[in-house]
Amino acid sequence: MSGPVLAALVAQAAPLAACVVILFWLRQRPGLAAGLAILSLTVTLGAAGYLVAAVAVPNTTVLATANWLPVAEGPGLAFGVLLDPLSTTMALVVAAVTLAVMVYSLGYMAGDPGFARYYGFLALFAWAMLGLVLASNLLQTLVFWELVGLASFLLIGFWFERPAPAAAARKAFIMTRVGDVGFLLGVLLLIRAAGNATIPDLIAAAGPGGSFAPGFTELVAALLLMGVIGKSAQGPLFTWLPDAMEGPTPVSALLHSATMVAAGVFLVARMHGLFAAAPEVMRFLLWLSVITAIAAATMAMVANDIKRVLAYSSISQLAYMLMGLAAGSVAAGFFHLVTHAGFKALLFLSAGIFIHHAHSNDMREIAGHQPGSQRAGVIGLLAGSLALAGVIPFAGYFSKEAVLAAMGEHAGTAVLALAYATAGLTAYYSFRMVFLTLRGGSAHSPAHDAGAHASGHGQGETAMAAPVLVLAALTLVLGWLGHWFAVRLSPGAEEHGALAFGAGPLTALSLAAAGIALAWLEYGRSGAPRTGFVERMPALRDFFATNWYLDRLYGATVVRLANALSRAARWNDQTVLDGAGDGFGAATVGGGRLLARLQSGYVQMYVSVLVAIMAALAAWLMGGGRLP
Amino acid sequence: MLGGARDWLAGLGLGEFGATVVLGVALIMGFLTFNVLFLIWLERKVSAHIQRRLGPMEVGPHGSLQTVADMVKLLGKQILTPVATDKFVYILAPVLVFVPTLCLASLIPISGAEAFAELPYGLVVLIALSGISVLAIFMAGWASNNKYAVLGGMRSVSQVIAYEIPILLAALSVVMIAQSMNLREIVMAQARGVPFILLQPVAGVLFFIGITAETNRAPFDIPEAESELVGGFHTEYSGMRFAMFFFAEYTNMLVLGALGATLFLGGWLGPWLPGPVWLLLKAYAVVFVMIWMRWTFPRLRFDQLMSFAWKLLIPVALVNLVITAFAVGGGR
Amino acid sequence: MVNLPAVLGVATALFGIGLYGLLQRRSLVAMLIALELMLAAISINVIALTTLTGQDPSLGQVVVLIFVGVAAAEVAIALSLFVAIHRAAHDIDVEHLSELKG
Amino acid sequence: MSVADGVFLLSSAVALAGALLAVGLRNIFHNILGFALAMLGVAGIFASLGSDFLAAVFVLVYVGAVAIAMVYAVMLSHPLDQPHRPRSVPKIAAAVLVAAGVAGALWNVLRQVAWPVAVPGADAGAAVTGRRFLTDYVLAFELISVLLVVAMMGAVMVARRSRPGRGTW
Amino acid sequence: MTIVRRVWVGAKSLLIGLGVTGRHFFRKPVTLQYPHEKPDVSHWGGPIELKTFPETGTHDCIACNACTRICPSECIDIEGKRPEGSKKMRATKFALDFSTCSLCGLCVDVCPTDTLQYSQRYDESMYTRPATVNDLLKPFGEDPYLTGKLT
Repeated sequence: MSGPVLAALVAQAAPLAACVVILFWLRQRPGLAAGLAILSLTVTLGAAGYLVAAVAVPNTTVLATANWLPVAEGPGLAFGVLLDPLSTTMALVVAAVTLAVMVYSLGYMAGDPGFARYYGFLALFAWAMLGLVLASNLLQTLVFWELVGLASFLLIGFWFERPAPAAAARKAFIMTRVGDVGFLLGVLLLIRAAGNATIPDLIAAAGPGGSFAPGFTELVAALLLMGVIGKSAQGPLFTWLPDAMEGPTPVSALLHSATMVAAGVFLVARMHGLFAAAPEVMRFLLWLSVITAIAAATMAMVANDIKRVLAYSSISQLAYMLMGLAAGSVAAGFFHLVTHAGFKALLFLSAGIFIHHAHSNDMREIAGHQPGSQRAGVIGLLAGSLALAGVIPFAGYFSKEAVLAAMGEHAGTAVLALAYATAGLTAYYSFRMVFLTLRGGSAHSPAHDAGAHASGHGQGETAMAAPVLVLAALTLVLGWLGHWFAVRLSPGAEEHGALAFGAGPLTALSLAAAGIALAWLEYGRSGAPRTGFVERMPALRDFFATNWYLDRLYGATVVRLANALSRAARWNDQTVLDGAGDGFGAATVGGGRLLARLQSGYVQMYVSVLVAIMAALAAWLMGGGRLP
Repeated sequence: MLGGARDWLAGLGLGEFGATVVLGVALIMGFLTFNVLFLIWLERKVSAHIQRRLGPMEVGPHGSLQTVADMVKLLGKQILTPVATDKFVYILAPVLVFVPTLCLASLIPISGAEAFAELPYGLVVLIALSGISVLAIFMAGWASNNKYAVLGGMRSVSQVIAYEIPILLAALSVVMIAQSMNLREIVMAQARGVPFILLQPVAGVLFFIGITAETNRAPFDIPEAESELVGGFHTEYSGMRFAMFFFAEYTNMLVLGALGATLFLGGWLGPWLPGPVWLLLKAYAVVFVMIWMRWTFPRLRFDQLMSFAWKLLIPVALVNLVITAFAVGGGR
Repeated sequence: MVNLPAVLGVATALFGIGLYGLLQRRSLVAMLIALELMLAAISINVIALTTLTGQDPSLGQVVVLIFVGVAAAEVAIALSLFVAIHRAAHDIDVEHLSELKG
Repeated sequence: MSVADGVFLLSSAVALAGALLAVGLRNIFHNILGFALAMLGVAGIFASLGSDFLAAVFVLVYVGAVAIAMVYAVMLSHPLDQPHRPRSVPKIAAAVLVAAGVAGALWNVLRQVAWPVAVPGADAGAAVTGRRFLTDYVLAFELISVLLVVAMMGAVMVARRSRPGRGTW
Repeated sequence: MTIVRRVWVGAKSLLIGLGVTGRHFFRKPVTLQYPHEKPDVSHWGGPIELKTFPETGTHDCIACNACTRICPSECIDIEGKRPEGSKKMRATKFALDFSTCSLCGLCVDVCPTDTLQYSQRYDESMYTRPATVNDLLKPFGEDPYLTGKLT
């Protein structure tokens, strides 16, 4: 077993072991549980770092498999690890974010009665996610995909004794399941067509000169895309994500920055060869993601719950990643995934600091609790928002530019315009959030929290501040790695110029600046109205605030449809079937009364008749009789 | 000498096969009778010494003939059959308790060349047969038509079922190492290496606990817990029928002790002395420890007994089995 | 003596006895016993037909071991059902358990 | 007559006698004892056919476990103190008729088939069987293990007394 | 982890228990094989008896009845006779009822001639009620004072 394979196994085994040990034996020992979980993730992080270094050369791929289900014809299903720059980088990101969240949770979740269980679930989640990332086989991916779904269900519904998180967990689970049906079908079709599901084989089969018919590739790509849409909260299936904010804030940071929702994006990147062979699907994805991006941005503009703002921005940013991928650039999309992982985790974690401090998710209430006293939170929120808005030295700028540049080369004008508009809106809502949170008046007296919370927090705050500061520093660093990604992920190398200034970056930057300025005017400056232009238009505000009426739409359409169907069925029942039935029934009743005497309820009589008839039949057949 | 006896028997018109069978049964029965007398004496002596008494001293040197006297007393007692019993089952039960034990005794290899019956899957057969006596014990309890007896029988059944599993799993880990279910080959495997108790200490302990429970010995003597159940399943039995239960219990101790010696202590292997002697010495050592335990520990409560088996022994046995499997598999 | 017709005959007789029990007994447990007898008869046939006809004997062993596993599962479920039925209806006589008659 | 023949004759007699006791006696406990006897006989038949391992497994499973489980079920569900209801003659007649008919038909079929006759080979042994289980029949093997686990949990779930005011869990 | 500790502690305590009984097994039994060996009872005060003085070769009971008077159980019955030519009485009967005697020893303390002492007999047995009354003079036979052998 070569070094990288061993490292990959270690990276997966550590969190699994931690999870099992914690959930079975350490439920009553929170300190030990947290320590073990953090230790395991440290091991994983080390292993992932080694992997990145070991597989750093472009175009290296390590594929190690063991036979799993031998199939009579064809090579059968093998499972194992597939290591290339994409998966190893993703593994590193997952490990890093999970570790940051675990350290952060030491403070955030301190004293929670389910503390050990929480860490067990986090470890489970990390294992599932790593398994997904490193899987060599699409069926294996699917298995871990569902495990990720399970772990996120457990984490979102962590406070299951309250109705809202429980409902949110169910919603997340069921909505992602809708997409997974398509995914499962796609995988099954692929296995049937290709005889196995090893990813490189599938891509080879789908690519030019492969064995798949073009129509088949498109069908499979569309089916797989359904899973992606569900998991990455795109298109019509995103309403679960804002609701999923009912989970603990660190969980939101974990799920919605780098891991669970990014799984869909990762899948597209992983199977990019297959998707690229289905241009129609890619065009659909491009449009879908652009619309999702702008829709989510508008929704973020009117939300008052800080976590919902971040949730909508996650949807919007995920759409950006998919745009990059749909435009054909793995490097751009994946680069954005990595930077987004950093700054979105940062944003969630700093938001968590404020929430922990103010005991409220509402930005206006947070503003009343002296948010300025939370140094780490302020730094994190500012750095994260700058990155989200795409301001120049921060990570978000570079990756967003890479995406936009990729789109500039491959997409139409209308799409590009929408994407740029989204960039402006992003800047606006992110700074709306910053100003609403940090520059609120003093709705509450500051004395309230100084006494009430100072006692309980103390030591936990170091644990919460440390990851925030590390991530904030990272947002400054990550952006400069664009070249690295470009070289390793898109060896075609046409994106090398994407980092240069051109008309595109200037437009984006100026749009971002305009968005920030607008936010300043409406929320930031002293004496600002603190209501946005959208909020002054009630119809539009309601439209945005209710997810573009999507939940209502589901209610209306699904319920209407069901009602209409049942009305039709009733008519059918009462007139057609009953009419026939009554006549038929009357005739049957008489006969039935006679036959009912056979149905005595005595099992043994049934058995005798059954066996006797079988014996008679067998005798007849053996005697040369033939069935009619 | 044995050969001569067999030839003589064969000459009486029994044929080779018949002569072997007759001789084997006679030998085993004779030896087991002696063994029961000896074990009862040993139990009384050991218990006495643990309590710093002397035990029986009068009949024979150091009371060695005391149990013979007791046996004669039991033989002379009236055999009662309570009125409302299920007569056939009631009479059959003591016999059926005893017969499987007898079969078990014949399966254990007593030296490198000899066993009364040798089967390729001796271990499985042994464990399978020991399950029959459970049914017999329950028959005794049920046929007595006495609530204490039924309770004792039920308890015995649940206990033996629960403790058979760790026994089986412990034996299986030995089988894995020895790569055979034949008892002789298991011993031969120990001759090539070390006694398996050194390789499988956990399995050894589990096996020992299991056979202690299987023979209904303290601290697992729930089925006949006299302080709560009068006499348990043999409450209604008297005289020679009662003696049969006694007989079976002590024979079972020796046989399972010998099985433990075979599986874990190297069976007949040993320097200087002949094989059968070594086997007996080891078996009696195991039995001695069982007696020692009986006079040391108080009886468990029934729920403790069951949770001990299901929640501790079986998981430990399973883990041990898995580890053994990996060790054996990894060594190849 | 151990030849194919003899073994098959014994198995058939066993099967017939089991079938009779299944049809005649009222107690659910007794019916289960009868069912197990029939299953044992089938096992005998399988073994006989693999060993005495020159097939691979291990094939028959595999099949019968699978039977044993299925039978064990069946017994566990059936017996627990009987206990549950007894709890609900205070009776496990099939002739009394005929509430679903048409 | 070889030893195997003797074993076969004896075992067959035991099996059939046990089966008759198992279905013929009226006391359910006696039925179970008869069943155990029949299974011992079946194990003997296996042994005479050369499948020693299977014989041991049959004794282990049927006598050591199934019969005991039946005893448990009887203790938990049978009112043993109630008098037997009188037997219904038409039912017995019908059962005899059907059983005899089916057995006769089966025998007729089995008799007519021209089975290839071969000398029984050596016992395949547990090692070969085990290897086949883990290679050719691994799926069946896994399914059986899953089935047993599920059956065990199902049995617990079905038989446990649900406490009032609680769900099934 | 508690389960591991519980198992460890439990196993250890079982071993300690075995150790205790094991040690006892090898100690000398405290049982005495009674009919074959007699216990040492030199420290033990049994029922009273009359002392034999070496210089006279007989007891020195003067039938003063001090013991009869002090006896809480009233189990002593003494008769005496004055020998010819002597001032002191000599006992002719010293009946002690074992069934009522409580071995209190007051008679020993009160005896003016110190002729009463504890005996070391412990395996007395009797089969009838009258047999419980014993004349302590019986072992002495003829009284030398009364027969005039001594004065």
